[in-house]
Amino acid sequence: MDSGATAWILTSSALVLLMTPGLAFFYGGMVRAKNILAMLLKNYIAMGVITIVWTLVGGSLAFGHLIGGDPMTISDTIILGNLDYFGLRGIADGASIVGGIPNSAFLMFQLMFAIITPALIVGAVAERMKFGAWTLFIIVWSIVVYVPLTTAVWGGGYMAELGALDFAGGLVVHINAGVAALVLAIMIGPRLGYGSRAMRPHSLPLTMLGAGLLWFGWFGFNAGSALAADQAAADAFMATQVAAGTAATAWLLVEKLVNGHTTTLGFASGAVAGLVAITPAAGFVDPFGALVIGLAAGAICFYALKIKSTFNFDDSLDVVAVHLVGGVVGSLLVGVLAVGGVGGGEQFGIQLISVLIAIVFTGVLTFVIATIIDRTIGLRADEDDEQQGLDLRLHNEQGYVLTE
Amino acid sequence: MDSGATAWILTSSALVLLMTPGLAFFYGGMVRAKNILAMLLKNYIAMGVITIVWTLVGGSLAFGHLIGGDPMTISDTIILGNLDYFGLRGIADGASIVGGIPNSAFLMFQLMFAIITPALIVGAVAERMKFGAWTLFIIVWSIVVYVPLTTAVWGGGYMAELGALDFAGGLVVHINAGVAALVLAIMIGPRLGYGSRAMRPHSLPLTMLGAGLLWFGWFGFNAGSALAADQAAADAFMATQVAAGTAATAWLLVEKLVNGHTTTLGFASGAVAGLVAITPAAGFVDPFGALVIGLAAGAICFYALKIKSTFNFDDSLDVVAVHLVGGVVGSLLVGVLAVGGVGGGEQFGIQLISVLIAIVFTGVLTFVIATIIDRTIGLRADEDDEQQGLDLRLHNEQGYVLTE
Amino acid sequence: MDSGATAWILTSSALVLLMTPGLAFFYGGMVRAKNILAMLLKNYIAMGVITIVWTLVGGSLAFGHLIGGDPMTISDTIILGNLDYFGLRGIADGASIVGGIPNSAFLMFQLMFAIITPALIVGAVAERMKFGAWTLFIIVWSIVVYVPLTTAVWGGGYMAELGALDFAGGLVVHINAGVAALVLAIMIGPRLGYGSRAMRPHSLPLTMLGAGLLWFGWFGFNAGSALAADQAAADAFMATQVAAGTAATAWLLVEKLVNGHTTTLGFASGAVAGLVAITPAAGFVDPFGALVIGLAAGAICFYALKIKSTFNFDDSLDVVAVHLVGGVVGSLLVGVLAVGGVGGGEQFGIQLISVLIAIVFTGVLTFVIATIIDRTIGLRADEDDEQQGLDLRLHNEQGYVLTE
Amino acid sequence: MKLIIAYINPYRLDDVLESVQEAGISGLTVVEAAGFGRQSGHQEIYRGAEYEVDMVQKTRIEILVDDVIVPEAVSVIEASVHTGAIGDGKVLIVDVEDVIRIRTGERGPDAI
Amino acid sequence: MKLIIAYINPYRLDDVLESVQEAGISGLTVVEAAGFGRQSGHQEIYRGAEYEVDMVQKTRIEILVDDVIVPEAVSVIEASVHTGAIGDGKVLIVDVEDVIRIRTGERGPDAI
Amino acid sequence: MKLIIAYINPYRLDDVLESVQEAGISGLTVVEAAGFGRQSGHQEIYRGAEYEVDMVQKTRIEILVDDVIVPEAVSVIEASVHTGAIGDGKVLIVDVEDVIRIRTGERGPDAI
Ligand SMILES: Nc1ncnc2c1ncn2[C@@H]1O[C@H](COP(=O)(O)OP(=O)(O)O)[C@@H](O)[C@H]1O
Ligand SMILES: Nc1ncnc2c1ncn2[C@@H]1O[C@H](COP(=O)(O)OP(=O)(O)O)[C@@H](O)[C@H]1O
Ligand SMILES: Nc1ncnc2c1ncn2[C@@H]1O[C@H](COP(=O)(O)OP(=O)(O)O)[C@@H](O)[C@H]1O
Repeated sequence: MDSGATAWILTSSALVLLMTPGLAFFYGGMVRAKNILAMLLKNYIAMGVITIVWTLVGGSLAFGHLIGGDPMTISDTIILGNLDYFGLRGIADGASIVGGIPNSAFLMFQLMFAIITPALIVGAVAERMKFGAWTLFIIVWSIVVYVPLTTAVWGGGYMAELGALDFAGGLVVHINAGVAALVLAIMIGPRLGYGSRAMRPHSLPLTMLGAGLLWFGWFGFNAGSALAADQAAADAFMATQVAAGTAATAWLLVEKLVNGHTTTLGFASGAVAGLVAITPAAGFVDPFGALVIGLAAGAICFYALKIKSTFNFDDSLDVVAVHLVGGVVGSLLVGVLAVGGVGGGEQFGIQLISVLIAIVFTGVLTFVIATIIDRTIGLRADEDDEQQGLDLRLHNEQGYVLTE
Repeated sequence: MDSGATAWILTSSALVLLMTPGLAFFYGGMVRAKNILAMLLKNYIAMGVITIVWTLVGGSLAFGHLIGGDPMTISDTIILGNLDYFGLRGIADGASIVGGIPNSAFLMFQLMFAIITPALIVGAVAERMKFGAWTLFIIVWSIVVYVPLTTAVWGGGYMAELGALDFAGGLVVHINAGVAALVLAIMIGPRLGYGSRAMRPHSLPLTMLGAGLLWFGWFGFNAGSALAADQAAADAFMATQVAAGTAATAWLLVEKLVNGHTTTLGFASGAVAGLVAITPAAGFVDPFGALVIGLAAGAICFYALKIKSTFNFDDSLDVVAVHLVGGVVGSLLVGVLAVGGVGGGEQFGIQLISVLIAIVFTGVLTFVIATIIDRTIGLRADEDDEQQGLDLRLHNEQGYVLTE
Repeated sequence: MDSGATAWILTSSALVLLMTPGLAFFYGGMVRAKNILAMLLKNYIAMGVITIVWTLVGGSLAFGHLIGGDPMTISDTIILGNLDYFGLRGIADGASIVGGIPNSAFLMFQLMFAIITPALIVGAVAERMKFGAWTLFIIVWSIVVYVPLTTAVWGGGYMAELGALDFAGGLVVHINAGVAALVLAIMIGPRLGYGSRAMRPHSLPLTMLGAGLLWFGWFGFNAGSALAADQAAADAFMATQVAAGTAATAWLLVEKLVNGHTTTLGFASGAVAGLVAITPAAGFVDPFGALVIGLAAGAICFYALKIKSTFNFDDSLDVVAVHLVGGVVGSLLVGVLAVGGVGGGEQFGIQLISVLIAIVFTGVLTFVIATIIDRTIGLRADEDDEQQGLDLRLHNEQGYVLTE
Repeated sequence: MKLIIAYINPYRLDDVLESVQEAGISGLTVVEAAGFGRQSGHQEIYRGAEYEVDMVQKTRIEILVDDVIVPEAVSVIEASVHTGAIGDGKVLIVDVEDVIRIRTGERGPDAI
Repeated sequence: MKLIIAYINPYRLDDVLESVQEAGISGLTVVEAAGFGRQSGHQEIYRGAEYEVDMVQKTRIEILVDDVIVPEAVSVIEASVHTGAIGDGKVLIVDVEDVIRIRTGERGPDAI
Repeated sequence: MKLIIAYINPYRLDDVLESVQEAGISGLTVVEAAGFGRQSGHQEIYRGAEYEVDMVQKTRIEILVDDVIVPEAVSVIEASVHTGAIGDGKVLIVDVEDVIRIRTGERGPDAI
């Protein structure tokens, strides 16, 4: 056991846990005041139910086959782990999945990814989805979509066998969440008044706070994914910082040129876009590669937003333009920018195929899950609830009472 | 010296320090806007004065007898440490209390617990206690109540000798603070208009932010209490996450069944209840035990709140229902759920006795301290100050000036 | 490679990164609501552009000469590093600058200091500086002022040769930023209506949040500066906590005596003053020394603020009184309070000279840079923009939209 | 000249703005409000405590118009706010003795 | 019909609400306000700087009533707000020419 | 007695307060508002989306004065708010039938 590595993975797990509140505020600041609590709760609930799902079955289904002394095998036939570690009982008994750190640390680190991934999706259905339907959706989605994709990429499954590079979750987290967001946004339909009414962010300071917490937590996300406290972790940390700073700056520059002014929301969006795009690449690129990825992410995601209005769906807080597009940018660029003899034309091809597999896999399954929920309990809140605000109508609470 | 362990304890100390601001916002969001600053300051001041108290005398009084090369002894006669390390001078010279980490790291980690414990109490006297009286109270209370209980449980004293299990502070922190809260709430009396007027939380987003920071920091609290970066720390981390997620979910479920809707405040309350209840148990239970404790904490603390209105005291932000009840739930359940041959009927008995000792010890001493302060400088702010808000009247400040 | 040390430096780097958002909110809460976003963005932008500057040239210019296997030399002729590591390429190939941790970790830790130092300055020009001019200023200033001073003090340059003690940035960070703030505040002139109009903080809860995040992050700043996870790091952590708690308490006491009441802003200001003053000293003083520094910082900075109104410049958020004065207090006191045979009359002299060098160096260069920018694109926003608020006019955004 | 004061549901404001502008009415001022009428609040439960929240969030609108415009302005507001449910709100008409446009110093109907 | 406007101390609002409802008055609208009168603010010190804060937080109440109710409504307000200290506030009475209940289209006293 | 209502730019409030107090006017009440008139908003772009923000932040002032003070009060407001640019705002004068000072129970002009 390596106490330094263990210290770093525990720290990283805590950092990634904090990203979900960070995301909640990042998103929460962008909705109207009448929906702030509903937005926060739809994020936080992932810390509740996904923890239970992962403890009972998810962790074992994703990584159970790697526990217990067998050397990690890569295979195109591994689709899922097993249920041998139901309730995570006995995980300490088997040999470590990852040398140097306890299995419980590894599985908690992974749990934090399993929490934030579905939470990312909620930006697409902001201000109109029912809370019960959302909760049910993420429970099912995390078992049916998230866990199998994790096993495929990080559990030695078919994506690993294919040779896909995904350091910290370009495929597993961002493209995955981004595709699900696209499907849900189309299925649930636009907010009442979308396109004709102003729906301005109610508190950009909250959004900036969220962006700060996300950036902070992302060091755990990416540098923690080295699963050790070593050169690789430090390099991933460096790539993360470089890409985030570059993308935020790039976004502001393009924004200034195109719209005539810089915005705080632009900075926050650019930073997140950079963090997303560097996620699959953090452990494979040098600072120069990180700079390129940051530049690309900042500029491309900006334009992805720009053209959004030409489509007919209301991806309210831009999960698609930031996470799907940013995830694709990073996942493809790592194919050419990876150092150490990894990157190149062939790798680019592998990355492209992996991205397509992930998109189709998630797209189809998300559609099926959402359709079933829609036909049974319904995805969308009543018109009245939407107009008067989800906070009061779904949760019987009010975000701000500044006058008493 | 183990650099990994040291890294983790320094990280954990920082995390636990952050819990006090977290608590300040958790509580602060629940008071009315006119009292937000007074609430924040009553929490933050603990980071000020308790640091001084601990540096001068508290640290040495609590753990001085363990410094200096003697092996840690457990004894039912140790009531307090000594004043050999007044001003914490010379603590580096003696041999480590805890193998692998410097005494200064250990004592800082412990200081953070000494800070947050009195801060927890303030929820019971929200919106009406004088600032000077509060500051004096926590100074005296931390020396007279907190330090001796710490020595008894963690300093090898009579509670340790008894065999009480308290991994990270069920007795020392939560039951202790919860009992003091109960005594203070009864002594200070209800807020003006309590029971007849709406006193709604002024900013639930602040409360949710606080809950997020508390959850994040709690990993330092519980997993740091392993005092190493090893399997035990990772397991404590896991138990913490499982119990928090389960309790938050359980609270929402019960709430939905009983009240007809889920709330963000319910989620936050449930998460904190779960974190409280797992605190004494984190290092002793497996994920299944953590699940049970989470479920119990979520449901029982919910009902403890429900019946609050049948009593006549105004524990304004529910310190009793969450910390006292949650602490008792966890402290008793660890008696039966502890793995490794520890739990069982006998241990349950020991836990029950320990809980009762802590309740009586704290209850009596808190009553004495508060009575003296009340008779001298008085506990409660003037009626005018309370009506117009403590911020303006005690601190000559205003929380929000959104119109200039 | 020491995995424990690496874990701690990565953690510390993340903590120091978080200080910039913390600072943004600390400052942001103190401005009027119409300028909140402009203030946040002027802080966050440092995380963008300074990252790019550091990656391209700053990191190599500051520390390039120490990479690559040569033992660290101290010399009064080293003014700057080199550009051998342009784009930070190849930094992993040379031998470690600091034993036990990767160069990428060291350079990222240092980058976070390079980010927050210019951000500190912005408090002096709050509510009236143009965003473009600010961004240009910090880019140039970080290369021309920050990097050479870093090399001089921490890169084995003339200040190191002189024997200056600066554990974590009294000279490099706080005096440096404080002097620049003074120069800028004088050059840009007071806010419209300064002296005759109320310009109250629009949200002290945000300021308190920022103070909490700063305190938390400062453990990385100071204890991370040990560049290892050992006794020295733990002692620096202890000194940091003691000084912060003492200074915050001292400020409140003096405030109560002088103004008749305690304030939350006083607590926050005192805490930051204590953290500033302990920064140069954290690794050199014992808890007693930290207590003295905390007391001195709390009281002296309070009086520095008091007399501010007798001068004619508008250092809007008191960078001079807190960072310059606090930095000088700490940098001088460490000369007498340093333990281990270091402190004394001679060291005090060295500290005094170092402080003077830093003041003159930064003062002159800042004046030159600001003059050039003022003469070309201009430092100050239009009168209309200032009156109607920078958020709406410069960034076309609104901080709060609570009514939609 | 008359000042038309209306208390409406906040989420109806956008509709009012739109139709008022279409009707050529030249200005409008809005403040956040809370109130009760037939519609008398609801219960909120925070932790154990149940609170009777007497008031509902409302938006208060003021429109200054020339006397002859009053009927049209009122019906524009009615049309864009009416749902038939309790809480739809009220419109009040108050007489205004004089008006001054600060920019130009114009007075009376010209200043509207 | 008259519109009764009152400027009161915010912490008195609950009392007003209660007694207004007891008196059978059918509605009320409230907005947050700030003001000065005899009571003229106070000094706040933020860091070094002392600020004269001219205005005090107030609550502005509007109650629309039938002419005959005015005296009762005013005394209900007075009774629940009066403390005898500076800052107790003021009550104004303004004539209202017409009222429309949006839900039903009723006009005049019936619409109150 | 008259109630003077003015819609002004928020950053002009300090000037108004100062000159109103200098002119010996005994009180004033303010609420936050938003509105449009000739000055009709602007565009804000949040991420991809462009929003027409119809309304501009304004401050709504109320000053209760004795009839004879009206001209002076209006010109004090005009003087401290006027810039000549669109958005300067408006002043309205409404008749007040009665006033009560709650503290003393005084009525009419004495209560101002
Ligand atoms: N008598 C009144 N005085 C002042 N405001 C009133 C009065 N009656 C109603 N209001 C305002 O109008 C709003 C809507 O009133 P409500 O009685 O629910 O409408 P209605 O009964 O006409 O459907 C209330 O919330 C309140 O703000
Ligand atoms: N002349 C006035 N015009 C407008 N509002 C006024 C006026 N005088 C007082 N007010 C309002 O009434 C509130 C209370 O006034 P104050 O003079 O303190 O009461 P009193 O002198 O009657 O005890 C003020 O804060 C202000 O909002
Ligand atoms: N007809 C109106 N009714 C109500 N408020 C109005 C009206 N016209 C203008 N206002 C208010 O006055 C403010 C300034 O109006 P504006 O037309 O820009 O001034 P002007 O044209 O006199 O320069 C508006 O934002 C609005 O709040």
